[in-house]
Amino acid sequence: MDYGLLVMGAPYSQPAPHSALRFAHAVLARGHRLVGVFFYHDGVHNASMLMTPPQDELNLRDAWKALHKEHDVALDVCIAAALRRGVISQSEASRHGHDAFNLEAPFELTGLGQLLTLQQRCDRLITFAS
Amino acid sequence: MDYGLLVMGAPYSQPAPHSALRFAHAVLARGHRLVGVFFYHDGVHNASMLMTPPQDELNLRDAWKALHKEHDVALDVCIAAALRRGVISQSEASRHGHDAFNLEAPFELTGLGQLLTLQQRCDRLITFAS
Amino acid sequence: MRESEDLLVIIRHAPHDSNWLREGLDAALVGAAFGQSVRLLFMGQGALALCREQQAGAPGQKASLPTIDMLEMYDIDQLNVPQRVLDDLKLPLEALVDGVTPLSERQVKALFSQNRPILNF
Amino acid sequence: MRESEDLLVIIRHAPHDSNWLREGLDAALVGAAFGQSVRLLFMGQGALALCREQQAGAPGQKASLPTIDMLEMYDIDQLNVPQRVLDDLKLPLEALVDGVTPLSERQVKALFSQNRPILNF
Amino acid sequence: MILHILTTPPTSEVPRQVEQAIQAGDTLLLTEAGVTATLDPDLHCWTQNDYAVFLLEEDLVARGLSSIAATHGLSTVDMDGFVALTEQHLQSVTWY
Amino acid sequence: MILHILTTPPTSEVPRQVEQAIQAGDTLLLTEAGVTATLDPDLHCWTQNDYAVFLLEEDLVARGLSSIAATHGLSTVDMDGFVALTEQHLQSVTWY
Repeated sequence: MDYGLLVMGAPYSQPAPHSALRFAHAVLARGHRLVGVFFYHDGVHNASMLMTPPQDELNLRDAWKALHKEHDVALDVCIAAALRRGVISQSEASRHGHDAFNLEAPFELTGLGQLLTLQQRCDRLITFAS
Repeated sequence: MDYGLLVMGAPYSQPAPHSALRFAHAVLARGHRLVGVFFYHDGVHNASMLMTPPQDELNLRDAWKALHKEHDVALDVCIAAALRRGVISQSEASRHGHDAFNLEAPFELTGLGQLLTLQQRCDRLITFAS
Repeated sequence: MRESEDLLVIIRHAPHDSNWLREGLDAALVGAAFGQSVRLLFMGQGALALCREQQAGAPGQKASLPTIDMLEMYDIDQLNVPQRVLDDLKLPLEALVDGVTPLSERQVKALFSQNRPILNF
Repeated sequence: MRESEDLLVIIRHAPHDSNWLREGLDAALVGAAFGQSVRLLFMGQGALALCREQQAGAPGQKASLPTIDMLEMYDIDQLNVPQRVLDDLKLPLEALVDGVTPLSERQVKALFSQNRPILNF
Repeated sequence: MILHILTTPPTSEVPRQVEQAIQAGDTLLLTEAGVTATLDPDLHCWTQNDYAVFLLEEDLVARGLSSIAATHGLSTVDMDGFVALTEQHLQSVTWY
Repeated sequence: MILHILTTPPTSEVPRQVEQAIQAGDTLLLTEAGVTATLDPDLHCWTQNDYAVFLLEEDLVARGLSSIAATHGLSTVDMDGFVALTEQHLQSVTWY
């Protein structure tokens, strides 16, 4: 089956992304396709390049990135939710006069419509929140 | 009296920093001194330079910065809480191999000991959380 | 892809307490803009989003009532709230905006259909 | 500056559900490292931090039990939990780590003194 | 005397924690989502006589609940009054 | 049939919302903080017969509650079983 995930919790502060990552691997292990992960609400923090957990802890962003690399999973981040929370790509940063940015490929800033598209095109959309 | 504030919520996602900012102005209006604000837990996001709310909304970081400028309020951010959440100064960023950073003066990354010092030296420590 | 009924968006968070309410309403509006028929169900604290006298909040917190008022322009005219939620919160229907339909327990359960896409905020 | 009793750190969040537990324990440890006498009170879901069989969580979630075990090294030997919390949660004392002292309602209230610095997590 | 600041609604588990901590002579200030206690005059905090209870007016207005608070005759303070309460109490605890 | 995924403890207001939505034939999966329902075998979800209830084993183990779940004879699924449940249900709703 085709699966999509909606992730709405921040790494380390909320269990949602950790559960979602575990679920993602189980979905793939059962032979399904994981089409994409949509990050909304506080979930946008999963995309931050500046996330710097202690060395003995998993870097969640790197874990999502590996999932993209190995299984071609799209990593879409809601642009409106991300910008107000300080998660921003290079092009948006320069558009808004910031010198720095903290989101880059394979994460992509997209509109909320992408979530509805993911829900429509997947057989299953599973939400991980808070 | 000397006041200190402990802020443990993220802007836009949680009401705590908005309430804290309102309270801070009321403290000053009543003739008290606001010694410092300590940002802990998700409150560290208040310090992000990359926060980009819609133009018709207040930028919380700029509001804290103005409070520092006008009333000499120290803005201390717990370093351990900040780093795992992707809020990082230039010197810490280069130490951890990041090309970018999103925290700069007047916000300062400090240890948690600073919170206990603030609690000890102020007549009142008021917490705004979640 | 599967045959689907209208999109059910559930709102369970009150104004000003978080960004859940606003981001939930945004999802409903985008669904409508994408041509989906959207039905809104307000549960728990979410029913407070319908209070007609609510205002803007602390500095930096925008009012959400204008968004509620805007829903009709997007053809989202199904604002449902379980009667039990109004009873639990002791929230009088007169305190809410116009056009809210209270639902019986049976009607609430009927909204949860496996063929209906659901987003829960 | 005011004369103060020992620092009361209240823990109200369970392991793995957030970073509140860890960041609350960190505050207790730093207080102790600063020479303050620290007393820990576990309320609500926070009592689950004391479960002796807990493990590490999902990828990226560290176990917090090692920190609980470390408290004694910092002379934090007052691990208090209201008896009422254990009753509410139906959490048997045998399921908890050693050294936990259940408190009566009166004992809990007595901890809240205006001269005691308090941090509530 | 301690000032207890409660920021969560009556349906959350947090008010139960406050009940365990609050003592005669303390003060309870309801802020943020805590002001929704306004809707139910039968709640323990309104029927007891051990401690004073106030609602933060700004948060009440933001949530559209001030006329209901007035109908029920509940006491409010504005942000200036919140600061005054912190002046009067050596210690405060925020419950969230 | 819908798979309801509940992530909050019995003391939160969210299980009450689930009760309003869940129907005979649905399935309830308790994950994250939701697994603390293990402690109280008198909860409605354990005493009703309208829908099946499972606990996510990984979250139970993480919180040190698996021996209590075993004592109470409660059903668990592992992460693979969680995926299997989503295969069997066209629709899922996460309550948080």
